[in-house]
Amino acid sequence: MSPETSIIAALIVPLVGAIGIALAGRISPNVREAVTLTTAGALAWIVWGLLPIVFAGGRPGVTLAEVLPGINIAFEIEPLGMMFALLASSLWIVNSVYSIGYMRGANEKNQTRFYVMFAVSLAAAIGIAFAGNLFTLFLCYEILTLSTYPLVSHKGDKNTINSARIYLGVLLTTSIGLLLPAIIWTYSVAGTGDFVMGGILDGKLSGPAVGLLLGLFVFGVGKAAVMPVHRWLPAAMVAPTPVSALLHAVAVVKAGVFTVTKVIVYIFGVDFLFAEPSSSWLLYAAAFTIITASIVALRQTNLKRLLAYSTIAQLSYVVMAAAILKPLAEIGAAIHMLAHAFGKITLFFAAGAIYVAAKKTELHQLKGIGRRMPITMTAFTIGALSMIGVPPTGGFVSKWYILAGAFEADNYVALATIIASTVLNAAYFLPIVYMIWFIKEEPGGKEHGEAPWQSVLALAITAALTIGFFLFNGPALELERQLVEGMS
Amino acid sequence: MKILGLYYYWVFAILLMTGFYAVIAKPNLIKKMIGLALFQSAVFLLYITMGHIVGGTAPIFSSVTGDTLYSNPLPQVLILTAIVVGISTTALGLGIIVRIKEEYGSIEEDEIQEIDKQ
Amino acid sequence: MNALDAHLPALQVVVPMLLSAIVVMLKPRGLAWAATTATSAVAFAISIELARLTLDGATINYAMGGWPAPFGIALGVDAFSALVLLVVTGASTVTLIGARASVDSEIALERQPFFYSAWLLALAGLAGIVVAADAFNIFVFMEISSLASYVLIAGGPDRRALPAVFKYLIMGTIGATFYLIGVGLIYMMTGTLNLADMELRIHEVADQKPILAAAGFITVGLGLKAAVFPLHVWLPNAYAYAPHMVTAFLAACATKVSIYVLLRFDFFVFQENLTGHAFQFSAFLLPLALLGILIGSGVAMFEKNLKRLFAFSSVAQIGYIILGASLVSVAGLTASILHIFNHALAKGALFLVAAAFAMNAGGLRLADLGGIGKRMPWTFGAFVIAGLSLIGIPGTAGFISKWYLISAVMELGVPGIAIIAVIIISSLMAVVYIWRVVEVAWFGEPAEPGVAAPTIPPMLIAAIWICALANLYFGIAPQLPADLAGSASQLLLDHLP
Amino acid sequence: MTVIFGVFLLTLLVITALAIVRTENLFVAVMLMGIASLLIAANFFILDAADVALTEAAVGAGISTVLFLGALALTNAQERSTTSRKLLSTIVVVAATLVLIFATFDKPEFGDPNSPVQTHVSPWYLEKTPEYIDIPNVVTAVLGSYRGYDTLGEVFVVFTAGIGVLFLLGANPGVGAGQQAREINSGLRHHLIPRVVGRLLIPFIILFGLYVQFHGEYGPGGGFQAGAIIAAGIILYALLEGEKRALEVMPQKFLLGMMAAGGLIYGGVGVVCMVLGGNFLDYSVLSSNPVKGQQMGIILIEAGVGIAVTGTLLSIFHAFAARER
Repeated sequence: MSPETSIIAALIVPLVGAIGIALAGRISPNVREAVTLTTAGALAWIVWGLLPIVFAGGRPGVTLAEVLPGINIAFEIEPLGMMFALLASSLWIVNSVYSIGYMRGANEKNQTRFYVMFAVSLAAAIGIAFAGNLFTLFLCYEILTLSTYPLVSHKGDKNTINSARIYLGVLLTTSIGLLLPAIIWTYSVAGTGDFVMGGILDGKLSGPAVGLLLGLFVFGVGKAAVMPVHRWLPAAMVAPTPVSALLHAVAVVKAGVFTVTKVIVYIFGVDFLFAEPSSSWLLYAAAFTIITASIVALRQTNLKRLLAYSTIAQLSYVVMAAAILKPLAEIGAAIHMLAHAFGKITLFFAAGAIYVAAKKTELHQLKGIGRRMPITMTAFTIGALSMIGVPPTGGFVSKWYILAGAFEADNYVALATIIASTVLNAAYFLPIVYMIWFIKEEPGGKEHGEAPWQSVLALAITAALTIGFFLFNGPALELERQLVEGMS
Repeated sequence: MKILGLYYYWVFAILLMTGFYAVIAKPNLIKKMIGLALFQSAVFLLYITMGHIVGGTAPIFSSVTGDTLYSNPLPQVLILTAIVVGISTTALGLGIIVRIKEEYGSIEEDEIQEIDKQ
Repeated sequence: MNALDAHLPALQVVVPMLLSAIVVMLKPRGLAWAATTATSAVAFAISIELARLTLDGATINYAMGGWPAPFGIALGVDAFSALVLLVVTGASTVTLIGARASVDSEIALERQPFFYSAWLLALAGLAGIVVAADAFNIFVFMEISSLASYVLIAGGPDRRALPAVFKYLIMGTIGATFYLIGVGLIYMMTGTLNLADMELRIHEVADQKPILAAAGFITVGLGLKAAVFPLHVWLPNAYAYAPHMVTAFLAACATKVSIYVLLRFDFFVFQENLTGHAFQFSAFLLPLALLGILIGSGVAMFEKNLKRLFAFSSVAQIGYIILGASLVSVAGLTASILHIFNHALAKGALFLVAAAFAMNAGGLRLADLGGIGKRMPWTFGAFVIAGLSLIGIPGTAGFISKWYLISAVMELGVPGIAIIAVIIISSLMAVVYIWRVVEVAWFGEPAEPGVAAPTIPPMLIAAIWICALANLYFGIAPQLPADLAGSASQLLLDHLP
Repeated sequence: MTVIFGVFLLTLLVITALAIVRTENLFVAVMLMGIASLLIAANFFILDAADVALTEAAVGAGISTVLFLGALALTNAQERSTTSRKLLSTIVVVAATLVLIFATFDKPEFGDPNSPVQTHVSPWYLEKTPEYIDIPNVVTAVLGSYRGYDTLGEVFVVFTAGIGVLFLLGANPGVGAGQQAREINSGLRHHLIPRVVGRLLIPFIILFGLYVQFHGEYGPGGGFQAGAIIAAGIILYALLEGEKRALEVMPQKFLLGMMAAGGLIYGGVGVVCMVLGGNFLDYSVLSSNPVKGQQMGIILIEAGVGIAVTGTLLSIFHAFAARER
């Protein structure tokens, strides 16, 4: 397959898979799950197949249609997008395995619809990763928003509908209200929206307008959950856990920070922004979000909501790292997406496994649960350590790079924020770890063991990845170094 | 002549607005239709007035040809059409009024609104 | 151009008009429908051919009766007319394809020949307005289309259709008569009725009072017919209580044709000749457009009847069209004309969906629609697509026009920000009113449990999906309407300095 | 002298119009409306518009009055004495009047032979008609040929109104009720004098109608006026002899056929022209001599107009009459 065909195939495969799942759903759940896994496998195979080309410096691209003069539906692969696509497609396999265990264990209804929409969401995520210009990115971004709505509202009860309304409301409001004007503005001043190394706005825009446009982008990308546009994320936790795990810890939120990073690197250009003082507010906004979200997380009593606020904080790590505007920090931003993804999906898998096995969702119910679910809780512990940034977990690697970037830029705000938030992270994760292992279970609890084996397998894999990323992060660093070539 | 010309136009304006007033201010539907008919008739007057020529005759050639001055045939043709349009609208409007009376038992706008609110 | 092509402007009007006189005689069940649909399809084919011929900016002129303009009546089709013709005939054809079952359920069999005959007359009237290049001829065909629309709307099964249509008749007639007064005043000052001739001759008298009054009368009169805020009061009830198929047809194109005449008249006759007219035009229409956008969307958010909800949304969408035009720029006009096309796609689909819902839900209050999406998933899917197009989500046709519109407003610089804010707020309001329906239709419970399994005529589903897919297709590949709209706006503005 | 007469008529007209708005008796209002139409027709006659005057008299004072009376018979003859939105209406009306009065000041002088209206297009009609069409009545020439397409549109406006009324009122309010209506409405058969006078009049009315129809090329008249007059004659017959008899002579179906046929004749002529190689409605191709062709075409389309108008007006009348219970 030529790289161009591979790109198209990567977009088509999940969609074809969605149709296949819908048809297979009429035959039997087993066939349906087989189709899901096959599709996920095929997608991952295709995406991995593209890696060597990008590694070697290739930037394969394909233009599908010209929608308006100068505005195309076009895809082009660069290191950041490559990494995001690898992440989403590979974790989809793991997540599918987990879903099978979870959905069956929890007796969810309308499972076929669930898998179909999941596949569509993945197609949109791949589209975002490979988008060659702002318009294509926006198109896929909106498809992702809409295709995850049925997943969030899966249960269909009153509470779910309200939360799903917040989800959709915030994401659409920001994207139509801020992101779309930002994109049109960009096209009108730059004449193009293509992602070009070094940016396209240099010399086209100056002064406070730069800061304003950056603001439209950052808050327009509601999926990046920079405060105050973060409210959708806790709301989305009403979704079944596999959705929270893959989409709201990986695909959707990473699509958000990915978009922000991509806009900073390829639309504004890092050097251009660095020279423009009006853009410096972004760092403070991200820092504020990190600290505030961590404090809010501290006060949560529901496990999934705690994880959601932790996600908000971690996303702003990426935004802040990108906003430091130094090469090492940009690399840190990119690999923090990976590190956080592995850690957070593990945590969500664990939360879901607890729900399926023990029907427990609140923190105080977790006393002593480590004895009953040792594998799950070990994985949970690893994930929590990664969130704090303790070696030997992936979280340490990315935090290290971000810190290095902050030093390079002499940016003490960023330094202080990272240190403070590390303390806060420890403050809300370590008590849980202590509780699950060292406090005795309250008497009268229901007898239970581990969750279904598929789920356990999945979370074991992601926990292993979290550790593994600490040890073998060379290729990822190598790939992302291409991102900062020629940067001062 | 000047005064007469202006007078024709003013009568047009007054007729037009008298009809218009009946249309918007009267709640009775038939009265509205009458107002509408008056409103349209006024426009006929406008067109025919502008087609008139002093000392002219109707634009029908007579056997006695000479330096006869004929009035403009075009506005007359337009108004023939407009009259037909007017009667058609009137007929349809009255048809609707009859149906409203049958369904609501009233042809007063405000009463009908009251009935619909229930 | 072959011999037949030369006659197409006339045939576009004459074919449906003459067939209406035949359809009225077709008593047997289904025959009137079939003949009407076939006629409409022929008209659609003609308009496609006309669009093909005018795509490059050419104008096809036709002298009725062989008399040269300005003495005889001239017809003229250019890119702008071709686009509007496509909308008119396309809306009619697609709606008719799905219409039979719905019409059967609403209109007694023995009245159907009259109904379909009126449908063709409405089609002929609207097409006649669009091809006409003569101010008075426009009036005549405006009346044909208006009278036929009154008849169609009055066919609604709910008695509230009658007061609604009466109000429409009164306001429509006032609008048409205002237009006639305006034309009369211009005729008085120029001695001609032909638009092209008028354009040349009005220059000498442009500063005189009757012309200024004429501009006012024509703008207000056509604004009434086009339901420009605040002259829209006839529209919501007329649309809400008309037979469902009639709403789908008229909502897609009727008001657009009046806007077409307004733009054509204004840009061909007034803009270049009247000093300060461009400013007055903007200053008058821009605030109305913005208010219409906000108030239309705002009312739609709280409306409880599905068709009234869509109708108020139409008021807002008409605001978008007027907004684009009131910028008096190529980009603005392109956006405006493109939105005529794209809104027809979205609203046509939505009203067809409303028809399908109505056949199964027993009513169109939101409370009646609980859970209908799960019972009619295909219809519901089309509803979501069309709704997204109305909101302006990328990948749908509605997005394209919004893109053009915002780009055009950006040309204004800083003052444009307020206008963009209005557009965006209105889009978000559209999210609200569309999603209210989605939530009810998908998550709601049926008002009465144990409702019968839905019966959806396959032709209706086909029509709905033709529209829905068109919304997607023209969202990805909008070249055809965009090119036509581009040529059209060039055409309207190339006179201007 | 005509000036004074004109001013007198106009003043009378304004007074009538005000009376129409003020009166609360709808019957009176309709009658006054008929009078206003006659006054307008008289004015048209003074202004050299004989054709229009004839039409306004036949339609405004005749047909329109009959329709209004028919509608009144089915509704109320008395209006409730309320006026809604008085202030708003007054403001709108006064403002619009001022705009109109404002507009009058730059108007060309009344009857000025050098005004644009008189100098631009119309001289061509007067000059060229003898050459191209060669009929004395230029109005008919413009109506039938130069602007024949408008007239075709006009026929279809009438047709639309006809099918509209049939669509609205044709759906019978129950078969029994319709039957009853016809029995009650047996006309004035038992009143000797109106019946005798009426019977004497009807043939003359119809004859006059036919004259107007076929004399349209030479004098004021044409299909529309003729149709209105003939319809009036038949309506008179229906009033005298009862609905039933009238419908026996000309059943509903036949009238519907007339409506459709009139339009089709007109449009058909146009299509034939097209087939023969001319433009739509270009009658000169109908005969080897273009002038003869024009004349032929005008006669044919006038016939179409007459048939359509007669059929439509009678259909509308019957639709209203059948509603009476």
